[in-house]
Amino acid sequence: MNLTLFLLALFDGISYAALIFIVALGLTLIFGVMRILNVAHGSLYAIGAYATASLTGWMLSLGFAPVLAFPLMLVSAILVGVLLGGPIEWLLLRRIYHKPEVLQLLVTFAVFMILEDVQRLVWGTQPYFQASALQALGNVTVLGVTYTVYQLILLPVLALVLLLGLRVFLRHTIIGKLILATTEDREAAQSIGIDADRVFLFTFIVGAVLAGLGGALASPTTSILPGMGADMIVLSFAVIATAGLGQIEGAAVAALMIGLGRSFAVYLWPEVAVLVPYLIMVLVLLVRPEGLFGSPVARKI
Amino acid sequence: MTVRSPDTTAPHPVASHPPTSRTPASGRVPARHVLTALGILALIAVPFVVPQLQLLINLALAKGLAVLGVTVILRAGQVSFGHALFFGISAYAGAFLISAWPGADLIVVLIAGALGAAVSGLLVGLFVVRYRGIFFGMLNLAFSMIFWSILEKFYHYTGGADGIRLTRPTVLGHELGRADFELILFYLAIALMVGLGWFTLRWLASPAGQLFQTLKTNETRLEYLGLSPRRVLLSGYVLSAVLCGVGGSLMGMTQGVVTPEYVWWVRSAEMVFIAVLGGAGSVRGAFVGALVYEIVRIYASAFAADIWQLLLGVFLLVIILFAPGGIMGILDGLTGRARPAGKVLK
Amino acid sequence: MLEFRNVQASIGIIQILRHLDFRIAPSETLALIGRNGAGKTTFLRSIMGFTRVEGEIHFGDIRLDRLPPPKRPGLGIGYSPEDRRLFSAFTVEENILLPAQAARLSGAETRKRLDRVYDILPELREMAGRPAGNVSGGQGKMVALGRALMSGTRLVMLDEPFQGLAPALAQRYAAALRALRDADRTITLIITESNPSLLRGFANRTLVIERGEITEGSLEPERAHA
Amino acid sequence: MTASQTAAVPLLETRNLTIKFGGITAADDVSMTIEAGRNLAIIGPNGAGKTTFLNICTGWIKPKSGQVLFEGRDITPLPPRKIVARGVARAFQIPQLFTEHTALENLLIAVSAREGLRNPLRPMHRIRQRDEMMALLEMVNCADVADRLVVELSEGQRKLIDIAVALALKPRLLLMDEPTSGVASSQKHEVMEILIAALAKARVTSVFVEHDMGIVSRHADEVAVWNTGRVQLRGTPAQILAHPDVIRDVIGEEIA
Amino acid sequence: QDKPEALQVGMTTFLTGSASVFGVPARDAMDMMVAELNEAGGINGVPVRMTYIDEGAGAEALTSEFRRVAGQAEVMMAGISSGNCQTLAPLAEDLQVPNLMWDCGTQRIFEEAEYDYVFRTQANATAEMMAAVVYLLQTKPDFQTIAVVNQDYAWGRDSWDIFSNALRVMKPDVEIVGEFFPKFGAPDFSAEISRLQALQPDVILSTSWGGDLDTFVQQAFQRGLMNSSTFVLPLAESSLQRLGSSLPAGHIVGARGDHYFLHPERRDDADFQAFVTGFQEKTGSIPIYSVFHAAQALEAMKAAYEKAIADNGVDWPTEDQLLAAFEGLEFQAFGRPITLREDNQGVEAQLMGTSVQTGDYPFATLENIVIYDGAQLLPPVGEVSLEWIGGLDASYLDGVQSDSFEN
Ligand SMILES: Nc1ncnc2c1ncn2[C@@H]1O[C@H](COP(=O)(O)OP(=O)(O)OP(=O)(O)O)[C@@H](O)[C@H]1O
Ligand SMILES: Nc1ncnc2c1ncn2[C@@H]1O[C@H](COP(=O)(O)OP(=O)(O)OP(=O)(O)O)[C@@H](O)[C@H]1O
Ligand SMILES: [Mg+2]
Ligand SMILES: [Mg+2]
Repeated sequence: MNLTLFLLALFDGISYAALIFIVALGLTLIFGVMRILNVAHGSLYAIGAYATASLTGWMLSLGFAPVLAFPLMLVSAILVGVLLGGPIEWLLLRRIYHKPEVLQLLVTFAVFMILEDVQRLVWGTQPYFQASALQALGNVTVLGVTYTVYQLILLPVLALVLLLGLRVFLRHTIIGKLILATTEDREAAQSIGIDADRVFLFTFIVGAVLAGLGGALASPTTSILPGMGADMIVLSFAVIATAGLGQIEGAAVAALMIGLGRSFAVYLWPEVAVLVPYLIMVLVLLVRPEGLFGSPVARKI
Repeated sequence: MTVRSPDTTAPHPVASHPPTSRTPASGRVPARHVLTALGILALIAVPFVVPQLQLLINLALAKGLAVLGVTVILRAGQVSFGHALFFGISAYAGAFLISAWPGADLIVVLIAGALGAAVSGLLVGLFVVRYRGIFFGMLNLAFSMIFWSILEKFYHYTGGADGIRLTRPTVLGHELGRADFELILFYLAIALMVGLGWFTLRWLASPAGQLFQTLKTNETRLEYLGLSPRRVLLSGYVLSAVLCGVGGSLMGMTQGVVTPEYVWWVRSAEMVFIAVLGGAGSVRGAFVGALVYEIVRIYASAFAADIWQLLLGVFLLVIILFAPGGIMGILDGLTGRARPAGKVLK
Repeated sequence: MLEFRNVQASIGIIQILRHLDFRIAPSETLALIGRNGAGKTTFLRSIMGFTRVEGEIHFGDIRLDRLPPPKRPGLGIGYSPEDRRLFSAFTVEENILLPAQAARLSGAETRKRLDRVYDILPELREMAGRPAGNVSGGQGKMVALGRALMSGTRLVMLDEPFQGLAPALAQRYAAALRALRDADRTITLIITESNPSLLRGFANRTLVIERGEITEGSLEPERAHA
Repeated sequence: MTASQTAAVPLLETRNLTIKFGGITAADDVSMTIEAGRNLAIIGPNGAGKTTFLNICTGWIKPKSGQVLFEGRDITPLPPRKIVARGVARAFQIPQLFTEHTALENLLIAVSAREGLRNPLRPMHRIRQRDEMMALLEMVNCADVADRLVVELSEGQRKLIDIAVALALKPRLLLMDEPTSGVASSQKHEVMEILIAALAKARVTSVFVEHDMGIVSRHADEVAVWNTGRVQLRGTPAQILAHPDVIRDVIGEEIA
Repeated sequence: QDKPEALQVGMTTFLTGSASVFGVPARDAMDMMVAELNEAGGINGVPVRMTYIDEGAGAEALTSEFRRVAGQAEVMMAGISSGNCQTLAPLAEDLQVPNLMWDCGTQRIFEEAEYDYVFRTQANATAEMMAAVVYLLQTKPDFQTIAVVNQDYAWGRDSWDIFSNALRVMKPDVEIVGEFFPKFGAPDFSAEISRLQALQPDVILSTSWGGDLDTFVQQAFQRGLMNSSTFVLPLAESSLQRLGSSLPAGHIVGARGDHYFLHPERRDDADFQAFVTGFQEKTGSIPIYSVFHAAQALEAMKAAYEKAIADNGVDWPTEDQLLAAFEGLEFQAFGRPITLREDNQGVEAQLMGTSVQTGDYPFATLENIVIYDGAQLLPPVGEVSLEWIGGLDASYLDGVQSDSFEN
């Protein structure tokens, strides 16, 4: 593999990693704070994509400029977070926080099943494709290979912004601290005056917005069709487990490893490209049982 | 320094569903035993009374065995998203055996499958018992997905997504037609359900099984009782793999074909789903859950094909929110064997 | 200040508190004593809202039992749980500051309260920067106590605060709490303790709890037993 | 093993144990011997390293340097379970119990672990040792809650059951971390009385960390004082509890 | 035999999952056609009643549902997925219920076993790939290098096996420069596309379908890959409308049969036009090959019943009479007529074309259409596809009968 190919693989890996990172970010946030592995995250991702494609298509049909697709992505993400994420937490999850974790997980699994069918009822089975946002930004040619600006530059930059933003928010703002405290011990948090219900609702909505945003950002690069959420959810699970629980930086590194691993596999050994996320996960956990950035738990005896 | 396993950090461990079978040794036969016996009798009568349900129930029982495997793991407070792995390994072991040796005996196929599951359970287990919680679940998922990819990739050997056909095995040397063979499989499934279910119940109540269940609440103490939590988990893990494996073998022979779909993660999730539906941690619940699930699913997909998933999801939500003890919880409530409410906490 | 009107609490079908009917005046210091499992912790948890109760709990003119649990510390209630419940992701000082941050206190007020905590519990100052997850059992008790003092401006509830503390330290803290009460006559203290000797000359009222029922008592119950 | 040999080799010996956590020295050159058949109390200010000492002796934490010998054999590198298997049991400062099992089941599980009961078809509830375990519960005043789930018990009850679990292992050396803290004062003397008597009868050596000087003076044969990771003093209860440093740092003027 | 009240037919099709892009239109078409048929009096006065079974509901649900429905139905139609056909074909044989494999492609079924009750009313993977190879070699004989990007499951692998083996014997000098099997449902082909841009193959083959194909083509188009390489997309007929302007002119498109909403031989026929318009009105989309396959299955069934009735002079045939009628049956839906060979395999013509953006439609249509006669694209009865292909050589190309159309 020469330097050119190496760089090409690097670019591909980064842009792919950026997208899975954004999706995994919401998942790891929810998991980190609420200890719930939200299987419905995949559906929220898919619905974010569908909503963006529909809204953009509608906007274009009204004759607006394609760049307006970008604000619409944000709008879709927020709609997903508020209209779906909010009620899921508020009506369902809130009732089972005191129950075993596996029940919480299954509630999200049930929501996943429901939303899969809802998507099909609303958007049908035909794939959607709405790439005007991506076309609006044009292409760049690097080393004789053409890339879309959207994938090569916009996605990685956005991922970085989200990473830093969320990090600063959680570590350096008071709300962030209160969220972290609630994460560790819901009842103790309440006993010092933290409204854990609000924290959870807020977190879940933010996580859902991130899922929707992931879908919105993915929408111009992919066909949107039934089942797209299921694939994404498994991938993001792999990312957050590799990363270590609730680890935001870890998720970034894990997403990069998986993204790069995949793109290098395409160059070097295409047969294993599919296996890459799982192999990376097994290898990482073999060496670091708490995940890349996970830390051993505090003493208790 | 030694590190504590992540799962035991929940600040207030909360009791969930039946931790032990704390049946008081009273003289009269508990309603639960009577109901179980009636249920088994009803199943035995199925081929004569409602033959059209025979296949469905046969498949459900096969799946119920796999769910039983997942249930065992749940008792240790762990959730596996990859137990379909053993389901598939065993089914494929049977398929390879039959294609290498056409006309192999049913019992041989079953034993080969269980052995395959046991060996792979031991190997995978040696690795995954180091982890708890989501890591445990995800690593199981990873192994099942790796196996899934292998099945899809090496399609010259595995038939890829189309899978492998299992020609009908002989039964004690006899070649049978479909109807006879299916009847035998059906009763075999019932026998296995009764036998393995009984064994699992006894195992769970025995010291070994009780030790296994302590993993859910306190591994530190387990270590300070002089035992290795990993080894304790491994014992139950292998048992659960074998149970899944027997289910997989049965399923393969009943369907006549094995496909990579057998190990797909959604199938693993479905097993967990059924385990909770039946009553998380309940041995009988595994089978009751599987029967109810299959029936609901068949009828939902037959009469509301567009929204069967939606219906199933709603069904699950209703169970979790309103009957968290699962179907067994409801049944126990009806037969007055409700747990003291003190055990449902805070 | 704090008034219980026919309060009952049960967990599941087991009744744990029965017919609690009494008032605590401001500035009172109440000692709650009783055998293991008598219901002391449950009593405090019911004030915090972690145990569901029937009946009425009044705090000043507020119906406490109707208030969601996280709103209660905002009324000036501080609670130090028996099992510490520290936030291990934070340092000792951050743990102590969290109640102030949750209540969105001003910087000056936070500073003032923090100083008060350090005055009462000077050992905490040395541990301020250490991760709260690693402190020893007794140190953890101190942090929990400090954290309770942060939000407890009107009612401080301490569940076995001296458990696991070296006696020398326990005495010092008892004295400091006594001084705090003497300095601020609006504050109410409720302390559960299985070692009543520490509370002598401190509590001006003692309640004995037995199988969930409360009777007025004196601080020498175990003499009768011995 | 002859009597003279038993006397020659201390049951537990530590040599120059050292460990630091970040900047905190939790064990600083700790060398201790514990003779068989005695009850040693460990006292000291909070954070002095008492629990850490027990953690090292049972293999939970590995010292940075130094050795732990049990019956003359080096057990430093062993994990807790191997040490336990050699006859050391521990009760914890924060009770370590199987919270979704009943109190009695906790003991039955412990005894199953000790006896290595492996028959998968014999229910635990029917094992021979059931009565023996009920007696243990009786001893720690918890017979009335034998059939309650541990998660439903109060902190004090858990402490007592934790001790009973350690006893169920029939150890030769019993380490207890603040056995009476959280136990109501009306009960603790009684419980300790019975406990110490039972230990003596079964010839169990015990080491217990304690903050209650009443208990120490009554039940310890010897007292060791910990301070900032070091063994500051060692002697009989009478000597130690009267020592001015101890009064200042540990006991407090008021009680003394 | 007495006429039944209704002719019960069970059909398995994907109603959920990603393959529902084929399954749902096929069901919609079937409903439409059956309604028309029943309005016109059904089959000899007997109306047809359809029951659909979701192939996406998983193997257990599928087999038990199949059995339940087969218990009441006269004829079954299963299915779309090759894996499901592998399961259901032997089951139908055991249950002794006539089963029409209406859409699945695997060539293995009839090559590995003999069936009395199972018929395939369309071609199989071998015929489809052979047509693509032949068209490629005829329209672009000089290419030197090829790469493949197929979905990573049996269809993607099997089709590449057939294609590459055929290429090897007919044009041995071609170099295979890249073989990519991204996972089924992959959302992003950026890495593959970068790699392809670096490799610059003359031809890129992809037998993907549905969203995978759409994504791949869209991304390749956006990044200019379609300017430098010729794409061979044997299933792209089903994606034409969705791809819109992203499928530029000059790429090879196939249709798994002679299925095309502007079929050059059929587009002027009234029935064809009525069907296409009707379907478009009902669903808003042009009919795709799975729709045509459904039509073929229905026509085959109808033809068999009518033949059996006529041959035996009865009101309604017995099962044996019906099975006999299927032997060598000839029928026609909205393509060329199809015949069933003695191994029950359908012989179906194959249509290939080159994409062109004419402006008549907001998406690519086909030009340089060639329709290949089906018989020569299949191995002779009793032969296994890959072995048969191994024995071919370049002269095979000249023997394949075809008709060319400009558009
Ligand atoms: N979650 C629970 N479920 C059921 N019963 C409980 C629960 N928590 C406490 N109890 C019971 O309530 C009673 C009172 O418990 P509580 O913790 O209030 O006692 P306490 O007086 O604080 O005891 P201690 O001095 O040991 O801390 C006990 O008998 C206990 O078993
Ligand atoms: N795992 C650890 N990580 C970091 N620091 C630790 C750890 N364990 C103990 N320490 C520190 O070492 C010191 C000794 O702790 P230890 O628990 O042994 O004290 P102790 O004497 O038992 O105190 P107490 O009487 O309060 O229980 C404390 O300052 C504690 O914070
Ligand atoms: Mg208490
Ligand atoms: Mg300690």
